[in-house]
Amino acid sequence: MAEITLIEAVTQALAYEMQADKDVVILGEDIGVNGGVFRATVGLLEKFGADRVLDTPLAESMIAGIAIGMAAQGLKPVAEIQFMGFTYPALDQIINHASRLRNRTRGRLTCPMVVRTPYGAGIHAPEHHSESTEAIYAHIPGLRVVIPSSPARAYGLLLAAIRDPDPVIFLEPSRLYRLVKQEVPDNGEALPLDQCFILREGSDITLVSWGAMLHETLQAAKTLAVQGVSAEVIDVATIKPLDIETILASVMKTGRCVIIHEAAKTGGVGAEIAAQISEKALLNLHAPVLRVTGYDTVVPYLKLEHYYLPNENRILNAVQQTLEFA
Amino acid sequence: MAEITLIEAVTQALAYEMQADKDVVILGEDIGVNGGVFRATVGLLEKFGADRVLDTPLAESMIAGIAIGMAAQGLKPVAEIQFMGFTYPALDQIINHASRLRNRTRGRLTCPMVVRTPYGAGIHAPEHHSESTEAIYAHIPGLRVVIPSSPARAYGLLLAAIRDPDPVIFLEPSRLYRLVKQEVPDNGEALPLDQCFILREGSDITLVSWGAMLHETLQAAKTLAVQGVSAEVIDVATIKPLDIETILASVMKTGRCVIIHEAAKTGGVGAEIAAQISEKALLNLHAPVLRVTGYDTVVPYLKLEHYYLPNENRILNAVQQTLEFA
Amino acid sequence: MTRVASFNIEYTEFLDQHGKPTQALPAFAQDLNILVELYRKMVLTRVFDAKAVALQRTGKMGTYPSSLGQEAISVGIGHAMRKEDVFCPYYRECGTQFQRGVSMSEVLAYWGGDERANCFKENREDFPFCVPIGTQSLHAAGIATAFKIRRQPRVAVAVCGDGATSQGDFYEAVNLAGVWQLPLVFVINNNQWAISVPRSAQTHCETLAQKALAGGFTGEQVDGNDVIAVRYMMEQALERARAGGGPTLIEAITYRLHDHTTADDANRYRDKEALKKAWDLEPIARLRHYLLQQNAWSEAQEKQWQTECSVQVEQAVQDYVTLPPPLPTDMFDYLYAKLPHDLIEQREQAIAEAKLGGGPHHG
Amino acid sequence: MTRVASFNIEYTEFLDQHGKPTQALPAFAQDLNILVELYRKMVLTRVFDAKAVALQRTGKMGTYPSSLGQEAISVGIGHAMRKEDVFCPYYRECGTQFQRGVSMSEVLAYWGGDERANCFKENREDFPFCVPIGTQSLHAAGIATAFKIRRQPRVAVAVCGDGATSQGDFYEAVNLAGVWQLPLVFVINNNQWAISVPRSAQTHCETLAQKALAGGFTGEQVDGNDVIAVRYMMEQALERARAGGGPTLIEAITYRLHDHTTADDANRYRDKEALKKAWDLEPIARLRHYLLQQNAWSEAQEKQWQTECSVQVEQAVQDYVTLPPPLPTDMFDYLYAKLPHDLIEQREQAIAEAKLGGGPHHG
Ligand SMILES: Cc1ncc(C[n+]2csc(CCOP(=O)(O)OP(=O)(O)O)c2C)c(N)n1
Ligand SMILES: Cc1ncc(C[n+]2csc(CCOP(=O)(O)OP(=O)(O)O)c2C)c(N)n1
Ligand SMILES: [Mg+2]
Ligand SMILES: [Mg+2]
Repeated sequence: MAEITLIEAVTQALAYEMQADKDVVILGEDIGVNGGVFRATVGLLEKFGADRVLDTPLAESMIAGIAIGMAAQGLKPVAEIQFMGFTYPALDQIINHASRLRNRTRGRLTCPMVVRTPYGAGIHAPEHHSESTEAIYAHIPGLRVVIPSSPARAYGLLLAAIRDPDPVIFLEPSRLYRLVKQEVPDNGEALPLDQCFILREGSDITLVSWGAMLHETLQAAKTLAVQGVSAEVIDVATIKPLDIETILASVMKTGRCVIIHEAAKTGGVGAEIAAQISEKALLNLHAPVLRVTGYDTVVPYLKLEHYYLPNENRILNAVQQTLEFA
Repeated sequence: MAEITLIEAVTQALAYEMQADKDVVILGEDIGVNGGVFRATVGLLEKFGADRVLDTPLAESMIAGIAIGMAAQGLKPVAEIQFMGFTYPALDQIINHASRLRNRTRGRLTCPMVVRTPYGAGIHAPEHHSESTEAIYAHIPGLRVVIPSSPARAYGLLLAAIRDPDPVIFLEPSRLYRLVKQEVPDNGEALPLDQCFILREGSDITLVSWGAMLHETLQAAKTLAVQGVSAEVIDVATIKPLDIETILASVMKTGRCVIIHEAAKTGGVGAEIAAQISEKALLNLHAPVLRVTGYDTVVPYLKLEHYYLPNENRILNAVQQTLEFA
Repeated sequence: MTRVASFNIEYTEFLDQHGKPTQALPAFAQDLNILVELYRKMVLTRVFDAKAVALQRTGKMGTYPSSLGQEAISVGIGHAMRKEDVFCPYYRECGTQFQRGVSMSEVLAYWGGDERANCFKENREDFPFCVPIGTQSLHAAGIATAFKIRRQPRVAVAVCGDGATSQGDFYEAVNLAGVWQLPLVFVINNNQWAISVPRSAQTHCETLAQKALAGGFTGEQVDGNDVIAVRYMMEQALERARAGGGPTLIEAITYRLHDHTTADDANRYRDKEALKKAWDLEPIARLRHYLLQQNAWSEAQEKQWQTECSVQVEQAVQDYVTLPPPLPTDMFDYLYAKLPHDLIEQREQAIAEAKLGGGPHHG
Repeated sequence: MTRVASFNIEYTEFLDQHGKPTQALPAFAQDLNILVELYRKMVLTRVFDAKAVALQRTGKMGTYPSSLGQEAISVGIGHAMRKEDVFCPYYRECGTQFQRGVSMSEVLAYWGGDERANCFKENREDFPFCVPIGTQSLHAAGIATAFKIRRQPRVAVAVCGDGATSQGDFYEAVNLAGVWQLPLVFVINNNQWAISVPRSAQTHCETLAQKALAGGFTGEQVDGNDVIAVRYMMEQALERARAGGGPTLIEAITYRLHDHTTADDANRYRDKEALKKAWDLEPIARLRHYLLQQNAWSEAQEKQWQTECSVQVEQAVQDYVTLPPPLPTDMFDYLYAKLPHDLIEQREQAIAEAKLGGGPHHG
């Protein structure tokens, strides 16, 4: 079997599910003829036709809004927003409607839609192409928020997202799109939407991360191993609902935890995880839970981008601080 | 001096600053002839004329977007959005532009605007009129987010917000609009935009809250006093930037903390505060920091609203749990 | 300079304010039974409306937006639509909903603050009332997209107010409906006000119908106080859409005779004279005049129908007030298809709280 | 049916594709010096543009959106505007910016990923390039509102692409400009594409100019490859706005001769024939033909100007590449007027990190 990239795994999942379920329809800007600006939907127009691969006009609120109407009619729309920084015009439709339709109608109308969008910095793109504001979505009741960090998880989680009967925000770390390759059998097997993945077992400290930062986090874990520190690495993957049990079990074991995310620190998802750990495992903590995150600044243009993004070094520093605590 | 309500204090601050600074212009839906659906701008059209009190068409992205243009020209627009649930169409302009204009132009263009909006539940209003999604705004670098909880603080903080050279989101707890009265001298004195207020000193536990929930929090503190528990009550007031020092100082003293907010728990501002306390005062904590919050559900329609909102009882339970810990 | 495009906006009316035909009535309106039916539905809507306002005033219901004076629009729409079409209202269209299987007690329960009301027992596909102004236009466009993809001969109908035409979402829906030639009819209830903001302060357009030109399709103006005109133009638009002819936008001109909602006081901003003049144009009297002239209706029938309406409405009120309260757990149980594990504890807490008698009422 | 409103859209062109006048030229264009000036500016823009693409291709700059073929629009706008007017571009208008005090090296630095570029040294009020499509329309409307409130005889100009006309923000700005009669000129660079989406898939409108009808004001079409037409119509619109006559929308019809940006490959979706035809219409050749016919320009002058342009552009490249790198602390120091206390620690951390050599490049 050929190894594929994360973005190819996205395409593979879309193709699989469109084949399996004729109600799956994809829509977005430049996703048809052009195959998507990142090529996530390449070949799908040819395979499934213009009725199921909809090149839309340029309007994100529209994309989200019609996906809601389509979903209410029993279709399973998978909308692509070109970059996370362009999801904000769709926030009103997502917050006020997509997340509430089932609850508002006590189950009469439902909203099985997916919003896919590339997210995160590090690809030297123009302004607004480097956002990681997943915390906004993770705060909205009624949504699921899912972030894959490998080709296999992209495939399995996207299948699960499409099949899920409720709206899912699916954030694809653009920095990982072509970074690693992996064999991903096209077997239609979904991964659970409410579980963390333990990527590496360890006993001295728990490193919790998601998305592209897992790349640096795993590197740090390797470096730590050389230094004799055994780090457990958890890929949160689904940040809403949060599988705090898996994280807690690990922290109970290690007594130490560093959370790593690319988003701004204040009000990031790391805060929620840290708060829950501190609430539920206070007496097990040998050191405060530290967060290694993007700064509370606007993501800078590309010349300063690498100063913004957390790197292995910052992670190692935090780990050391944690290990040396009192 | 007559006692005034919180909403009258808002009007008083607007009138004061419009008188003092001819660059202050207010805009929004129904704020002119009608004086605002909550009557916050009553009399201002008559006093300052239609050039400075702009009844806009019905479009929130437009309101935010033109405020940015006006602010860049040196005006100080104070925009009213009718309810927080209707701020979402403005989020794109606020996140992608208002918060970034200064940074993007390295100070050449600035954005001294205020977005005022009533927020929170408990007034038996229709759907979308009961939101408290302040966490979304508090996560956005470049913004300030301010929430008054008394007439005097509404007056002083709104003056500060208008005078601030950067964009401020000013959230007015609609449940408090007419709940209490207070003497508020119209002396043009602003309050600091980056400080918590200690509303009640205490030594056994720190209760941290903001907005309308301070009403229940203060009641709980009174009840606790009768039971012999001395609670310190902090009004965070400005949730971004967060004055964590004041909170930490209190928790270092009391060793126990409960955070109370109306918003959904997951990813609420309480998570950030709890995370920081646990990070910076771990060894001072006698018990985990607990959060008493709205549920992670959509705010229900009015028939179930009172089940959603935290009440004194929930606060007292959490306090007791904290006091009894280990 | 070369002229590259030209557009016209037409206005249609059949009955003038005195109930006199201004032109030959359309085919359906030759059948006086149908006109009587439309008349009855308008009266029923008005009787219901008055009761709903009264319920709010006496503390038995939450904020309510009256549709007083705008009955021809909601009734005309409902009468023209087919069962299999899908309706996306804003919040002044109970006159449409009553014809589409939504019960009066459901409408009351909605404004009473009960989500269960939106789980319409007899209508499974229509959207419920929509509070965020303009947003429903896009839902209707999505529904119409589904019809188109599935080659179903069905039409989506989106109604909004004059104020809503200023929203980006409204326009995005109009533009999409045009370019995808969606089976979608937009209706604008131009009642001259968006709360306190008059139509003239909302847009500089000569007509709201011309908003359709920004989507590249036909916009029509009708007398929104003439149920015959509304019914006629709706049917034209629905059948064109059903046949694959694309969208239409209908601006129905009327007047909001009540306050914006029960939370509003229009005396602050509305001219008394204008209101008086608007009453002369309202839709029910003119159709009654016509029907009386045609001997299709009588004072006796009027009295009897008023009574019947009151009885129906009273029954609905009874159903509404005797509805057992919703459960606090409902806020968890319909949020997702299956309760996620992170909500289990919160749900338990809500149950425990409720046993303690629920929270005290706030504020 | 009564006709209640009628609208026409006109199209204006002065020079055809061969550089032949199709009607008497407007007054300003009688002065051949002005036409030479416009010509030179278009050539300069194109030379700059080619260099910018080359810089990206050689890894010296980030993604760049070429304005190849669209120089008449940006140059015509810049030439018609007054210094005191305010410009809100999207990202294909360096031809305007160069006339308004923005330097070439600033434009390069912007696409090189350096916010300092937006702190235009010689222009204090114009907005920088705007990436979120359509949003700048509202900033321009706000600026125009400020002008109106302060009774200043100034005009705001907002440019956007054909794709941008599908965005709600664009429409909200159009509607507001109409109802408040703002001193605001909208220009649409209709280059037939929004990345891969053709104009025909963006809207069903016969013209984009008619989008103005949804705001109740005039929309004009011009040949966007004819700098005389663009310049003429801009001046008309600007002076009407300046005199209190309200907004105008100008659709300038042109063609995107390059890929969308350097990150795009138009071969995936663009027909080769259409591209070839579009090259026949491009703006620079036709004006050169006219000037040569009028003996206002010569091959020698052409050669010399090309050289001069290259020199200017090379100088700008030098300025760009020799610019010292921005400081990591910059991301903190311009976020607020005064650094809030909660950022002090983070800023210290960034300094410490930078001393360690900054982070490695990612991905
Ligand atoms: C997005 C949004 N903004 C503001 C409001 C508050 N609001 C409720 S109704 C209304 C006016 C609506 O006017 P119009 O569209 O003309 O409908 P009408 O009520 O007159 O029938 C406003 C501003 C809202 N519901 N949604
Ligand atoms: C809100 C938003 N959505 C999507 C994008 C991605 N994007 C960048 S340019 C572009 C097409 C713009 O087309 P048009 O308005 O015609 O301008 P052109 O580039 O053709 O000059 C798109 C979709 C964006 N920048 N902003
Ligand atoms: Mg109205
Ligand atoms: Mg274009």
